[in-house]
Amino acid sequence: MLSDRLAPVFDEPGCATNRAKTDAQKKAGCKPKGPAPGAAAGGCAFDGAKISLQPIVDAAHIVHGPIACEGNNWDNRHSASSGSDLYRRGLTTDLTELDVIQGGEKKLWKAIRQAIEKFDPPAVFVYQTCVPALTGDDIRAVCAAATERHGRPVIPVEVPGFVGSKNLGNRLAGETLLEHVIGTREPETTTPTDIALIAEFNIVGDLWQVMPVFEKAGMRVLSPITGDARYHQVAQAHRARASMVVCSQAMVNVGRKMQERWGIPYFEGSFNGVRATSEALRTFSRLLVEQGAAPDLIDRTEAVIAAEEAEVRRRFEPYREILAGKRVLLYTGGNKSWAMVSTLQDMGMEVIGTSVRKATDHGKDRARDLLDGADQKLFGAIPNAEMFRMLKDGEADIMLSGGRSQFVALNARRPWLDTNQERHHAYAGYAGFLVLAERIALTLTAPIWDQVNGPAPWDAGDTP
Amino acid sequence: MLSDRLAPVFDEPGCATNRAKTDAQKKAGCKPKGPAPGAAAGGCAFDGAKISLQPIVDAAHIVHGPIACEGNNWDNRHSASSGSDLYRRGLTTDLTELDVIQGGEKKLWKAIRQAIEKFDPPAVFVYQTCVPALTGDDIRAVCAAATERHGRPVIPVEVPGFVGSKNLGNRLAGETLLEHVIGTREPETTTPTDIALIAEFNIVGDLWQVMPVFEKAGMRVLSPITGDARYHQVAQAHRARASMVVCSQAMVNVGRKMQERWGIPYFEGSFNGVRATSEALRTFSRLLVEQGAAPDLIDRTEAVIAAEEAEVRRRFEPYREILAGKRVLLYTGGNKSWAMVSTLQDMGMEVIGTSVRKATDHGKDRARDLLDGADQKLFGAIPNAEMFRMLKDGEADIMLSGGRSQFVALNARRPWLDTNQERHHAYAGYAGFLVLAERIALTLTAPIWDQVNGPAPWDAGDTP
Amino acid sequence: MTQPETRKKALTIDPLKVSPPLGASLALLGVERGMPLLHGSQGCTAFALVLLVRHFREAIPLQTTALGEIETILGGTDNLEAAIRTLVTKSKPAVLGVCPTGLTDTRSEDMAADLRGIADRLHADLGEAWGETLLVHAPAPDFIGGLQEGWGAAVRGIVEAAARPRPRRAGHLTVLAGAHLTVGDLDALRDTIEAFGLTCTLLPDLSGSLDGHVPETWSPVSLGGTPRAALDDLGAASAILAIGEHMRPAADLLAERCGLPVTLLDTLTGLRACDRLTTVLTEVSGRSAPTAVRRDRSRLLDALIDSHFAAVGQRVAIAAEPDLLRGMVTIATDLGCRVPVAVTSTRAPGLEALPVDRLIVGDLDDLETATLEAGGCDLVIGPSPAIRAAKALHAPLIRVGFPQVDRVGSQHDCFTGYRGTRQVAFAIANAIAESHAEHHLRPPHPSPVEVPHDSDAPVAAG
Amino acid sequence: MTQPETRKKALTIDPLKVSPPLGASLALLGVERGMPLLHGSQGCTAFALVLLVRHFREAIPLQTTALGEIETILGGTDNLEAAIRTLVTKSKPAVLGVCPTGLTDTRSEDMAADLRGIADRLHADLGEAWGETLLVHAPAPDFIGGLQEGWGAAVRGIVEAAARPRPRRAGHLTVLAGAHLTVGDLDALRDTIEAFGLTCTLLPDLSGSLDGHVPETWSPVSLGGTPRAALDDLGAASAILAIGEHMRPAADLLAERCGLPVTLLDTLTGLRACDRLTTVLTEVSGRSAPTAVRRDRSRLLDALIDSHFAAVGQRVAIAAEPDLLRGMVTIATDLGCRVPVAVTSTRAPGLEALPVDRLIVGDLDDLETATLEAGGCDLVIGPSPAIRAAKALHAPLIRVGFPQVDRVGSQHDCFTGYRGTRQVAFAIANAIAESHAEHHLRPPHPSPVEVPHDSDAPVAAG
Repeated sequence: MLSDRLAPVFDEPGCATNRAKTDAQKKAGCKPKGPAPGAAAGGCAFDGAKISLQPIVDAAHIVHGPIACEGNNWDNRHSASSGSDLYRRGLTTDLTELDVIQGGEKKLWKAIRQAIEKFDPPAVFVYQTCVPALTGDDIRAVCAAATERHGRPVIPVEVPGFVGSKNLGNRLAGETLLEHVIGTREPETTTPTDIALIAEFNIVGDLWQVMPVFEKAGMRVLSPITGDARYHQVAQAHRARASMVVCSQAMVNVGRKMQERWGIPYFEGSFNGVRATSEALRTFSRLLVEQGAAPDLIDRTEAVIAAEEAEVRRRFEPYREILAGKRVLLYTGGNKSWAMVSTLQDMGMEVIGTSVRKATDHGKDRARDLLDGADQKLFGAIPNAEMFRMLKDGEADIMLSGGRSQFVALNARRPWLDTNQERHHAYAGYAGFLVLAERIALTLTAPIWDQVNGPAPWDAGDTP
Repeated sequence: MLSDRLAPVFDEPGCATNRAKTDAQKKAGCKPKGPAPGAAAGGCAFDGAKISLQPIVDAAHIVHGPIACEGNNWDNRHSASSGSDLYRRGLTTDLTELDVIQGGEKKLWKAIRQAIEKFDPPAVFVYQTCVPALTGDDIRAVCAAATERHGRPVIPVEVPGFVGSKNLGNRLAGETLLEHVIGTREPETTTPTDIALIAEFNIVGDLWQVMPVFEKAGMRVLSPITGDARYHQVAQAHRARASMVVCSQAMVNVGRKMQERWGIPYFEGSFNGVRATSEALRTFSRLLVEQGAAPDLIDRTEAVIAAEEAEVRRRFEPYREILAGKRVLLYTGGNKSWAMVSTLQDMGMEVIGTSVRKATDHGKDRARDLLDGADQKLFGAIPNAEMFRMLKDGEADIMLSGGRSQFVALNARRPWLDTNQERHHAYAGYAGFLVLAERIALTLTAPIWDQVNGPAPWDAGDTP
Repeated sequence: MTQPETRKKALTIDPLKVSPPLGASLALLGVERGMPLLHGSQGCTAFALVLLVRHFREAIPLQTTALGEIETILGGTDNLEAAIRTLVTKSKPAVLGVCPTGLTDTRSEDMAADLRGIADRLHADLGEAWGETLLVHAPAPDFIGGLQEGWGAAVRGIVEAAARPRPRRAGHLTVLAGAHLTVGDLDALRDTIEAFGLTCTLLPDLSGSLDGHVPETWSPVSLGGTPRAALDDLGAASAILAIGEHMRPAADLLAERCGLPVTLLDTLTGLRACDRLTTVLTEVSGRSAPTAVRRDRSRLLDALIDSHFAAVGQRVAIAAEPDLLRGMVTIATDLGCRVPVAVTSTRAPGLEALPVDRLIVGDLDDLETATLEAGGCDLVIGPSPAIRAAKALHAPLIRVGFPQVDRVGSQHDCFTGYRGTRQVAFAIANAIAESHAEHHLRPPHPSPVEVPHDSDAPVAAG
Repeated sequence: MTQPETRKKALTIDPLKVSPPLGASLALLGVERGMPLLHGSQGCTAFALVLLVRHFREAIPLQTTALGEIETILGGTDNLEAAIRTLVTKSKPAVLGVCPTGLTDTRSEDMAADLRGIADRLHADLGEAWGETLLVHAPAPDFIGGLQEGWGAAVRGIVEAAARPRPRRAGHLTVLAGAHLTVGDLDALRDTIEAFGLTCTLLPDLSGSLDGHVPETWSPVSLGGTPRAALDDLGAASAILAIGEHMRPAADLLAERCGLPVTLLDTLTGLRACDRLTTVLTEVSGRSAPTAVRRDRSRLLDALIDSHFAAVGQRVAIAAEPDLLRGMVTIATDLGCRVPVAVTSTRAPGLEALPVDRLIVGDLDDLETATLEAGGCDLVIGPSPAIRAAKALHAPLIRVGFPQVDRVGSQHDCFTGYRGTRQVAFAIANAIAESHAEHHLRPPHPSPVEVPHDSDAPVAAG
């Protein structure tokens, strides 16, 4: 029964939401209270799991369900690949009424075979969705048999949307990796500076902006989980010497359990901005040295940090004046809630508020500190109408958020920049800081804002 | 004085128009009577010369004149190149009022230098146009000096538009080649089957459709004049063993003078259609053997002809039924006037008339023979209104002509196919026969003709 | 006659289809102050929402009943009622459309009965506060068809909920507009109708709601679209004009309810289809076609002639939902192109009459592989994701249909009517010509090595 | 302020310019039953004719005085008279426009005097047979400027020949339309003017003559265009609206002749330009802007927002004649693009105000080389021959201006007015996005070698 496997996930001790609870609350698990019908937004557990696993670029990702689950959804993420683009194909069993009546296991079995014949992937992920979960398709059994038959991992990801939120799906994906993938393969070689990056999904190439810096410092990303990953890289993650959980709520269970099982120390960090990036590098170097890496790693890392920060300062100059004092409304989630605040402040901008809806307690604290303890600048969910008013009234010069809230800003005719997964530019690390500064500067100074906010001829007053 | 150099050209003995004249007429030269102001069509001498020489793909072609001569005109020909595309660049001195007042020689001198510095061409052709001819720029002197200075041929082409027709320009281009180019370079190697093709301009790749056939028969095109030619290939034309003048009026002087000077036999022929192509191959093989090539060339050529003709017959089958009995109005010039007639008849089509405006006497005779002596099917210039009427009345199923008359057919809502230089398909040789058949079939059967000729809803009668 | 094939394969690769409830939602967004409510888990709404946003680049009001595990197992009626209550009281939509999803369909809930019960209870409970909200049931199962089927079901649902017998209204048309019509198409259709001195109600009318205009206020429901009042008067017309085979169920129901004659035009692309529209409008209006329409027809004739040169004999592979496919096949073949492969989303009536070599009910991988099998093509016509097939086939892509996520302004494309047909004819000819221009004036095989210009070359003696 | 540079070079490489007499001819083709006559050698006409045909794909009436060597030396007046006589008697044009060429300019013939003499003689000689032909002198020397200068000269010539004081006519505009307006632009402009309840005379009006319609008969002169009768009534308007700086001479002359106020709008591309037009039309009509215009403006705002995402910070190199350049630079920079290089055909008033890094009076080779020097660009905007520069710069090309010889239907492009500005904004954003899509989701440098999947790989012990 699915719920049996869900309970431990809800009980995640690494979860900040959970840690803050009374025992009674804990008993109920850290499952947030159900979303309100008619007033909800956000994806489902399947959505979260797919986001987390799909960046494994050489695997086949088969969605077992009706057309809605993949037809409305395939190739809509901006995870980037340096090789295979199999992960971008939309693979689904596209269940029909007949499949529902007769059961979809046989169709799934054939679909797996077809995917393997056509693409010869190193592994197949099979996503269970609501309808076949309801009708009782046993995808665990199908996947086990297919693994046997095809001589490669065929991995069930049991995430029907109805079991919960996108965030839950992230964690279920993590559980899936822990159960089926991580530790199933040994690396060809290991080094004392091998690391794993958890929940860094290489959105439009974020990962590629930090990779060169790790290389300069002498660290090797043994296992990206899962951005631009090959399946075998995830499978060998257990040989990393330290790991970082990049998006704090997503897949924190992976970091914690890798520590439990293989003694790999982990920390929560971010590549958002210069300060966070330097901090992440420092923490890694410290942990690696603690794990036995040569102690000069720390000095090498500091040297890299110093050089990179100096370079950023130099190249930031052209943007300084444009950005200075500009007011930002930040509406994002996870540890971007605080990391972006520090980033924007480093750019000389004023953050008038940040949403901490999806942030951990730790994250909220950091955001509060950055905003001089001004609790009124920490928002939960802002209703669209209120957000529209804030922007229309000019309380902010620009909003940074995800695609869903963009039209609030745009309809209020205020500059907006995508900082979530649909953006077209990578903002990670030192290089990304400069890209972000450039994009903000370009957006703020685009002449269209004057134009769209100017009066229409019929509003100018001097015409009939 | 320019006219001094023009007289011999007007007196071309190879010119059919001329041969038919009385002595008195001959005295006036073969210059056609001047075009009628307000009722003329066609290009000027500069136009004709440029058409003839521009296909030399690796040369720089500089037009010395005001913007009209090149700005309205560059890269408007469909001569194809297998290499350099320098010939497609629009190079001009773009004379201003000041240049006209001060004289343009110095500007031309600089322009030549710039062209050589930028493109490093093996040769430069400089075209004299009306305005600098009128103001007296001495391009001969400039070119001679530039040849000296730059160590490569800089060749004056004295063809101000006012000296006459496009056809005259073709011949002046031929004279230029005879005076400055042909015979100035020896080939690396020669063979007894080296040939020259004169006035074949490789329109959309015509040449490439016949080259493989020559190769199969064991003949080598030593010198294409000038389609897809490199300058050095034209310069070594005097070592050809036989030549063919492909477009009978254009550059017949080149064939004749090459015969005079170097004893190279020539003939007038065509690659339009199967019969003409086979005839050209036969003539070449006969001439080459007469010039000393191994006698088995004739048998080899016959074998190639037999094989190619059989292949054409086989591949023509799909079009036979579509084309059978369709009536064509042919409005073209040169030896296409007759060669196309035979081609279309070979396709099973009925030629209801052909324009012999620009044909030689010989060509007119051939056309008359092909049309069973029906003189009424040999047209001169047809006024547009009359042509429109013929087509509108359905006297022809399709018109084949050049771009200028296309709108007569199209406005009459009749199928039309471009058979002149602006076409997008090559119709030469055996391969071209099949391409032409395909294009005619596709054009005739395009559903739009039914549509554009159908009644509008308001003409259907049953609506108000 | 080409019978549609369904490829025997368990694995769909790169679906052409989107889900019918997405189509139903979109239709509901074409009604003023409309609000679609997807009855399913949150993801059903989230995926549809994201895709609609990526295509239209507009705010998309779309809600969910947010079914969890318990409701999924025990039944979701309570969630449905709660959602409707919340929306009616908070957002006050003029039309609230309930779209079941695969999840609720699978449980075989008797949604229609549930909805009646909910409406009764809420009416009683809320009284005046219920307002003018029209509750619409838009049953479009996830399992049958795609966007156009869902759209058709939603429009039928609106007719079911709103249409009542009304006195005929001369000179007015009720137009049931299919999912294959863009905002640009709808603008053009309305202009044409008005050029004949007629007025019309478009249902749905995305040209007022998802046309990309910048509103002055924030709205939780759709802005623009078919006015609420017009829904009560769907029967107050002189005739019904339905565009697209998939509008037939809605048109038939409306005709039955209101006793109006129906004209159904399956496409508005291509000269003949435009002529049919002209004939219908001439008949309904009793007026001869106005000068502007005649001029546009004459310009189209010229465009067909100009375009056929590049198009005749070229091979065009097309992927689109059935009614859009019909229009695209029509114009491509009118221009003399051949369609070696057409891929569509479902078996729909009349498809077998399309002049294509192969018609496959399948996915975008079928488009690619079947066209490769058939020897390739010169042009692909399809939605944005067909770019992969186009690249594999080394052919340009003309984007039509849904979704178009990699460009802006697609909703303003107009490929119907005399003008729109002209535009698509030009687009086809230009795409083919531009693609072939790469090879124009270049040899058919690798070029011979250039002989370099060298000044030491032997020069003739004399 | 960017001062236009003229590159010091004797050799023009790939001209952007065409000849002014070609422009003059084209303007004359925008008059009903117009007939341009180029006074020069046959080639002058042949080249212009071929290029016009390749661009418009329509029959182009264009004649020549066919000067030979003797006439060139001794003077071509006899040929001119013979040509006019032939044309007036045979083709009976409503407007016969005489365009001198470089050849006749160089001889400094006093064309104006010659023409007066010829007209007098022929009038006397032909009497009634002269008919209604209006003889126009369109002096546009080959040596100064390009198409738009010739066009402007021809329109001024028409005004000179035809305009007389007339009673004002309320609610009517005389619109002097610049050479940068396409058929699509003219259609849109007329629609907008009429939306305000005004009527207008467009001079010239290519939208009636070179719009691509299929005529029922063959005509030796232009079909459609500004009606002959309207030329007599150019002054019977409430105001003159001139579009394009190059229409100023014609507008000033017309204003002087007829005492009408002139509004000159140098471009109709870009929100501000469209707003100016709206303001003018509001003033002239005394009416507030109609709903459709307001809607189009709102849609444009949305389009600007949607398009700026892909456009901000991108680099656009532009080659166009001055007034077209102005519009293209305006919309590109409005969207946040940078224009590292703009190339134009002549020094025209006001160009120094354009927000570009470099403005070169030059050719398409300047476009390519100067843009390369400046570090390349993301998009090229220019006429068809700019494709070479675009390819060299690895950038897409948006085709505008003249000539566009490699596509059909270019005359129906509309890049002016609220709608047209929307279209060009979308075109810019989409061209850039499509070009960048090649690299989207791909690493910035060569990809690491794929580790192949092999079943023999070491597997973890536990």
